[in-house]
Amino acid sequence: LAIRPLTEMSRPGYRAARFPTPDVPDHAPADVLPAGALAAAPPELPELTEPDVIRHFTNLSTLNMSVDTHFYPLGSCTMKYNPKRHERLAGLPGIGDPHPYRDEADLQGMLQILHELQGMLAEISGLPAVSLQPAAGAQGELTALLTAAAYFRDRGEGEQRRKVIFPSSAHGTNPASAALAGFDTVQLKPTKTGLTDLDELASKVGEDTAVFMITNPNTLGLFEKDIEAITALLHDHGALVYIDGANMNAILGLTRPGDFGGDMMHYNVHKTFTGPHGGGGPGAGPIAVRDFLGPYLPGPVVKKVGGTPERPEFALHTPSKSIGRVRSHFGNVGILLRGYFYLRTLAAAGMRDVSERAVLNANYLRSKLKDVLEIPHPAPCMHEFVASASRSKKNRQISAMDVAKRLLDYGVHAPTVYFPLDVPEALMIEPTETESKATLDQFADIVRDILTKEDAETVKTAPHTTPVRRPDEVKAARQPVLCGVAKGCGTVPVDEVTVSA
Amino acid sequence: LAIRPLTEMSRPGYRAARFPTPDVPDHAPADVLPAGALAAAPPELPELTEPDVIRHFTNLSTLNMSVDTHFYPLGSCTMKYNPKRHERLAGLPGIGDPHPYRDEADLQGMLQILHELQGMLAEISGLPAVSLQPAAGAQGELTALLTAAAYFRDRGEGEQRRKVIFPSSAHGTNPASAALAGFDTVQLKPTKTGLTDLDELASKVGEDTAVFMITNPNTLGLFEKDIEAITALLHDHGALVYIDGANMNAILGLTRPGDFGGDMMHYNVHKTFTGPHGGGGPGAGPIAVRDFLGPYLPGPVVKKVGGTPERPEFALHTPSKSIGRVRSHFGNVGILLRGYFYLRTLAAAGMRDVSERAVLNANYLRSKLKDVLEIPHPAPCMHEFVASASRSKKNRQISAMDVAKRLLDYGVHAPTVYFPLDVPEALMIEPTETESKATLDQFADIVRDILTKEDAETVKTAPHTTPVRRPDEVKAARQPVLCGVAKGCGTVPVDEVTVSA
Amino acid sequence: MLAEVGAESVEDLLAQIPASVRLDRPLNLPEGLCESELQRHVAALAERNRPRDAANFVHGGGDRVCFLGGGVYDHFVPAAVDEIAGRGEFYTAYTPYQAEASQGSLQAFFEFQTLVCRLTGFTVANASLYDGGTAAAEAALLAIRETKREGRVVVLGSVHPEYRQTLSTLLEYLPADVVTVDCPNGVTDVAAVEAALTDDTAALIVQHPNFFGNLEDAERLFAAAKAKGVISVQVFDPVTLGLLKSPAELGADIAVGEGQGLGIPMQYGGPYLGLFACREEFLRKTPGRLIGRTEDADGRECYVLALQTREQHIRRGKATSNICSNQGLLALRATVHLALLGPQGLREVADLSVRKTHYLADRLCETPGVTKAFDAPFVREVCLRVEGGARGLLGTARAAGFDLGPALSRFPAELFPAEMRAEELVLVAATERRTKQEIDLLAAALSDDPAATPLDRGEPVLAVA
Amino acid sequence: MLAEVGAESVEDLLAQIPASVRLDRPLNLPEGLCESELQRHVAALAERNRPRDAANFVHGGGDRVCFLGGGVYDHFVPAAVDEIAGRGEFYTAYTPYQAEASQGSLQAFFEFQTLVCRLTGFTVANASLYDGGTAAAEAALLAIRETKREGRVVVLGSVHPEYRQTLSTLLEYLPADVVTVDCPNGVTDVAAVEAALTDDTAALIVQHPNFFGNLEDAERLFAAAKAKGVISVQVFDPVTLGLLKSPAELGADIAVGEGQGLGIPMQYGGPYLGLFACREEFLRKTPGRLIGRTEDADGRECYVLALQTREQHIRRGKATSNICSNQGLLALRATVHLALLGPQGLREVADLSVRKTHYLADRLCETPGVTKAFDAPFVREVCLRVEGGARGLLGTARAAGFDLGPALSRFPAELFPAEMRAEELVLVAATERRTKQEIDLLAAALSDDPAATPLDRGEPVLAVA
Repeated sequence: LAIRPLTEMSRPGYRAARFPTPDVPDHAPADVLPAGALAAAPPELPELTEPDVIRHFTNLSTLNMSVDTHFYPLGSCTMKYNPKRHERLAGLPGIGDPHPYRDEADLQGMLQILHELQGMLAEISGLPAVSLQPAAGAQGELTALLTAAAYFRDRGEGEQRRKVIFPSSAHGTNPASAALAGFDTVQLKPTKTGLTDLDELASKVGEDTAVFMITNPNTLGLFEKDIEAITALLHDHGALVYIDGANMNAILGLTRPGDFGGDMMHYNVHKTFTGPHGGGGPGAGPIAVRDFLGPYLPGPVVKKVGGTPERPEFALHTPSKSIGRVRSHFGNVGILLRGYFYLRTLAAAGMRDVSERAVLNANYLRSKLKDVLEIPHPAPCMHEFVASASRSKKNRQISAMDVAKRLLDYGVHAPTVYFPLDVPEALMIEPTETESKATLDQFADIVRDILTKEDAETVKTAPHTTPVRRPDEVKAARQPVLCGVAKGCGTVPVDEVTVSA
Repeated sequence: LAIRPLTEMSRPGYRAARFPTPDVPDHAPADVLPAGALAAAPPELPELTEPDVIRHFTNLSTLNMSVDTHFYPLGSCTMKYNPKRHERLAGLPGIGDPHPYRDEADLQGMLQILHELQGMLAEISGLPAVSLQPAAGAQGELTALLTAAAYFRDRGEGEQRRKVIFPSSAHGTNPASAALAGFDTVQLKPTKTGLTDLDELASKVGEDTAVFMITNPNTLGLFEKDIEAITALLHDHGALVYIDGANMNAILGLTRPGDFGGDMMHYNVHKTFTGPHGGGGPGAGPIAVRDFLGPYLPGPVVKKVGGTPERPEFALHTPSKSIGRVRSHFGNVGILLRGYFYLRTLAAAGMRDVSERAVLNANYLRSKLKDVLEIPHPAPCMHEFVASASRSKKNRQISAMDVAKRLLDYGVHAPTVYFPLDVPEALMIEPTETESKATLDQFADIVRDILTKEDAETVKTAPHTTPVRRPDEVKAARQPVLCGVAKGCGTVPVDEVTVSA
Repeated sequence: MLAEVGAESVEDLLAQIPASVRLDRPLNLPEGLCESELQRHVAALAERNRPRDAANFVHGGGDRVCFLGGGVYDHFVPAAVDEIAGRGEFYTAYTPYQAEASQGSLQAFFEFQTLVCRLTGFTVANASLYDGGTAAAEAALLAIRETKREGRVVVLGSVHPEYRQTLSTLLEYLPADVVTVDCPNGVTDVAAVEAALTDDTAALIVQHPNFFGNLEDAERLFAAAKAKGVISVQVFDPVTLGLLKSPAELGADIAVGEGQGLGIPMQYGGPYLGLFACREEFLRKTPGRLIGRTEDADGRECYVLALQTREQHIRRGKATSNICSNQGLLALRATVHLALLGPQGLREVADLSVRKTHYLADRLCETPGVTKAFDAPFVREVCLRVEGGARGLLGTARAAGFDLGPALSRFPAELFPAEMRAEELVLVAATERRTKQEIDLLAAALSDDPAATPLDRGEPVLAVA
Repeated sequence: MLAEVGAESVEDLLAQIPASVRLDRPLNLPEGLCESELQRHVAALAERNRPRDAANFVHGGGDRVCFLGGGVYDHFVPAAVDEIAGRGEFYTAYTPYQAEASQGSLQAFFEFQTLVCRLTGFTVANASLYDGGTAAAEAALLAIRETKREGRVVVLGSVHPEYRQTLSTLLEYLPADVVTVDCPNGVTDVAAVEAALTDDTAALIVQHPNFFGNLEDAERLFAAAKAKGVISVQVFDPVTLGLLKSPAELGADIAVGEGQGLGIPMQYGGPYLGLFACREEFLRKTPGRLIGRTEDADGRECYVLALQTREQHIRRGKATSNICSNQGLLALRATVHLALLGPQGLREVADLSVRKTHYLADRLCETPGVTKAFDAPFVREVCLRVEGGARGLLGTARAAGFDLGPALSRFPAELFPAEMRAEELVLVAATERRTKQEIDLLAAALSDDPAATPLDRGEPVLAVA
């Protein structure tokens, strides 16, 4: 049942929010502002009561699948459980409400949290210089690449090092960020093993290489076993290695980017450290880099400036050769806070548990599914794996997308499909560490049923129980409609206006 | 899809909440308590992770209809919208967290709120003495009847006045409360008009009458036009009149129980003043009584004891001839607070708006339905009306219950059915003032379709889209199962224990 | 809309209210406030409930520290409890009369009953009553119905005084007398109870651990009741059941309790949660809502309001209780809370509360004039005697930001025997939330030791490198 | 589980990580805290962010009073916004790739786009960008793509300094130069802008009302841009659109803004909400997510992620932006907020903010040495000059519990022309939440008037009879 658009529910005269009557001597806008600047009428927003608004959005919410309601094994996205304590703490007075321009001296609690977080992220990555500023992983990538660009320019290699290299299985953000940072992009060829081919890489790396971007474990869920050789190769050519931290949740406390040769990395706080995904953000994409890159980081960062061990004092600080800001204000503090809460809860042992359990869950599910789906790369995997529906596509015309859609009917969110591009009919499955064996077993049974027991037609026309079925994306692209129609301007008799407290 | 019981999800070793390690010198329970008092093991509660618990209850919640998601015209229950600001404010530090035994001097803000609320309830009822203690409407009734009993005993009429009279349309709580207060109960006969028959009442009233309990507007949604004569009759016989305030939402600012002869009344704060119903409570049932009954009220009440007009001082006070406590602590403060917030938002004009709009909405819906359902009593009604499905029952075997069940398929909660008992195949409909005309129109159309267009079999076997359909209540009564089975005591390998932050 | 109903104005519709009783003026209520004004107003009043500005108050802006007990405790409430109870589908639904539209509430309440059964050891629990006090009264009424003995209900003097007051009020106009067996020594004398149990006694009401925090000899008391055909009612504290034998194991027939400690905010006294569980044979006489598991028309397992014929809306004057709205949302909170804690968590909360209360007792007894009132094992609350009266001690603590109590002087004096010198007695409790540091600071504040370090809560208590 | 995977231990599975890079020690992180410990720890740190104990701080325990501006404002957020944004179905869902499982988010974001279009007067809006600053940079990049002019982007000196910094950083390694037209007088000289607009200029970026709170001559500026084939970008403040002409009406081609004022808590700088709307013709070059309305296989109206071929996950190096996670939950908040306010509510917030800021300006200018920095109409924020530097004034106010700013000295000095004497300038703003009483008390605190009555927030501000 479609829920009527807000704008169609609008009735002139209805309203929810009310505001105080002015208590100051008259400075009416019409008196203090030039007439030419003023609009004839306020914007045509819908007119609604609070009950209208609450019922509308509450019902809308139930059309979503979400981690709180469904298993959500969306590969690469790390849909782990988001502890409720984080939401409560992030809203505390003094935590949720400080204006960004308050005096630093009055925000020592906040700065302490952010400083501690910088330290923890440095320790986990093995990369000592941290900037919390980037708003999301993609911005972290871009920020790191700009940092690299500034570094090379500073060394006089700015004109020379034009290339950023990445594997074919890279996230789309990698080449997009490289392009935005002004680099030329070079993509490696797919490999059978799913791992980076050292020889091919060597053939592409040169004195014109600025950065090699690599996700490790990679997007196929495999640890790049040659990572030391890879990073050594880049370093030998004076280039830098960027670690895409999207899969950091697999290696927490087990190995560190800084230890396997990474020079820069970003974290996805909303994945690895369980900031909720919010239906598509906000995220937070702090970056950690080697000491020699620290001076180029965007500011501000938090620095300890004195005080006592029991009561340290902190201040904001802009690194000496900073690339400048990549956004306004400090960063996506609300998400950084959730990461802090998570780290303070789980601590060192918990970090390791998270990764070990994520790896175990993924391997368990991989094993349970290996005879119903093709899995092109050898076991074990790390925290996720990529399966392929090629066989089913060939034999029964059931595609990865069909499987994905059919899963929805069982109350399970679909895996990521058709990514990475290297694997045909890819189904990328990441169970995360917060799911129980019971859920994994149930999921495996469902996939098995879909692929081995169900009528092909049922699967190919799925989903059947969702609010809508296979929206027409072509139409959405050909005749794009991106905003609702203007509201009806009929008048409503005053006796229809609802009383709303 | 049924959601597995919590207890069946339990897996030994799982847990969600963790607590600090002891930081005080050892006083282990085994050392300080006698062995004979200690259990061999803690209770067999389920063992779960936080994600298990959240997903379980979040999914359960979506099996409910509720005001936030559906139109809920449940007659007599006043399912109006509950403003969200109330939830926020009731939880503020200093409001949501005070221990009841904190010193009164340190809780002057709380006492001011409760004192103001007492005053507002006195003004709205026209009855000056208020006790906020009763936990719900039914307890308010009982408290008022005990107050009356104490009053009569004090006058030496305790042995003589044994009877409590009420109309046949009374809520079941009226006779139940009267019995609990030690009175004999006398029920009047149903009338054609739906109103109290003065002659019949006169025939029942005598010097043995203690209290006449009447709901006004009554449970048929009609204002008792003879209310003055009724109350005069009772007063002439030395008896008291109790107004069941369940329907106060119809007369706020229009007329007052104290003005039409009531001596005592209760409020349902969770109905009239929009405390949320909570799936069946908590409520709050404060009572208001005439001055001469004030000394008998249960304590504590809040009294102004000094201070300045800008900063008054308050204290708890037990009335001089108090019947004593009817519960522990002050009352259901959380719900009283919501009533206070509501009253402070709407104020005098808003109160009147609420009732006028409730009456208009009910009459509008009544009019829209009058040709598809029988409505035994003449228009206009007050805030609700009782329709009957007798005709449909007779002609098409579609009962009131069938209509109620079928409405669920349309995403509308059912009206109250088979109450009041006086009306056969009763459907008691209360739209409330917070619903818009669009919703009322939609509801009327649905009822019309059900009764005039739909196949009788479809209606009689409804609902068809709800999670379950017509549970077997006979079985539930004959073979009652009121608690889940003991959990399975299997052991789970340690490698199945989920990591949960 | 008026046209549809054939009225010119809403006034036409209101003509059914006789003019003579119409209110001819606006209600005299305070001005209306918009949401932001209301928030400011309430926040200002809330601040008056958090006094932090006394000269010697040392907590630097933090909250007051709660050592209060008396049946209500400052236990930690996990955020997950608020999250679930804050879902509109739960808190804006009504009593689940329409089972098909209420399986969420129904299953949650069924699970609540299940967990209450697990706690108490019984197989019947209802879906909640108002609070511990009314639950005790309902138990007495059940006992009267069940035994058909209308002579007396015996209640121990060690039962919460407000529960005893509630019981007296609610039974005042019914035939049975409420007879109290005093408890001057903090633990009830079993022989005195045996003497009070007459042949027409319907119920014996025992709180264990009792109001003073002490263990009663519950098994012997219940055995004594059984020997006289009297129904045993235990007032229990659910948190202590993480350690103690269950009511059923002790031999009680009915268990009632205050569920506030199970994830419910203190909110100045309510809404709380009346717990009620009993032996299977009383099932059809139990008060309140019962949720039953059954099957639907298609054979699916589901839940309904069961045995409604006991209830007031069906049985009216002959109902097992007049209760209609119960404490549904609080029952939900308790269910979520217990599901989060599990057996181990409940045990830990009880264990920590025992340890901290004992340490608190030790430290407070260092204060001159302060002693333990009774020489008996106490669990998670302790009764102290302050020579010459407790007022001064409480005042000193309060000024320093620590709330202690309740002092027994807050209850009517007649509820305690004179020989107890109740005006000198005060209860204190420390839950798992209290720290050694807080207890030490309280002790220092009471000791007049100028060297006592103030606890500055502006200081991170758990500073890290 | 290990048996299923054929491993003896998890270590077996981790063997794929070369031993040489394995971490051979535990991470050096602080001790783990349970929920109640964590809450205590964070609450203690939170208190350090609410200093209320300065000797002359008069608010008796209440919160600090915010007169801060600079693009982030202390607007009231209705509880209904928190209620909706706090629903797990919204905040624990991912980007709505699977339309069938995400109609809730998709429709909400479509409604967000609709409301942004209504505000700005355009017909294309995206589903959010990170914040106002990055939105301005994305607009510049779009303009470069659209015009294929790689020479320069002209930005006014009256644009938020942090937005200008962001723009410079993000364009640093791309061909186009960022050229700033200084604004020493608080309102930009149109002729100077005309002179800066070269034939290879891709975009002109104007903030209106500008960073100093003043109105620019936006229509003339946009006309000048149009005359040179330059794309006009207006940085707007959504709250002021309750009163002011929309970007489209003023002639802008792209409107970008910071949506924080629409129901989003200040949270020390983020997450906020980048708003982006533009003329229809730029549709296929827009950055970020776009939600489109379409039909499903059964003809039902529904919503999908539209035009994904612009995006990085499809188009990779040639995408219109690298953005992946956007600010979905904040877009939801803004949608709910605007739905609650409606046209009248938005107008009232703007109107009250104008009135209070003007009164604030009047009262602050009574302080010796304080004057309005510019002689220009200002809207909801005002730039003051404090002779000799603003530090002392801000310090006095802070100690009294009032936060003012930002002082321009907090930004790099090179962002303002020397002739402005930026070190003497400070911005202040009063939203609808501020009261006359608060403003008067601030004025009194700055006046050194000993008769000034302290505002005791423990006192109910709205006492009733």
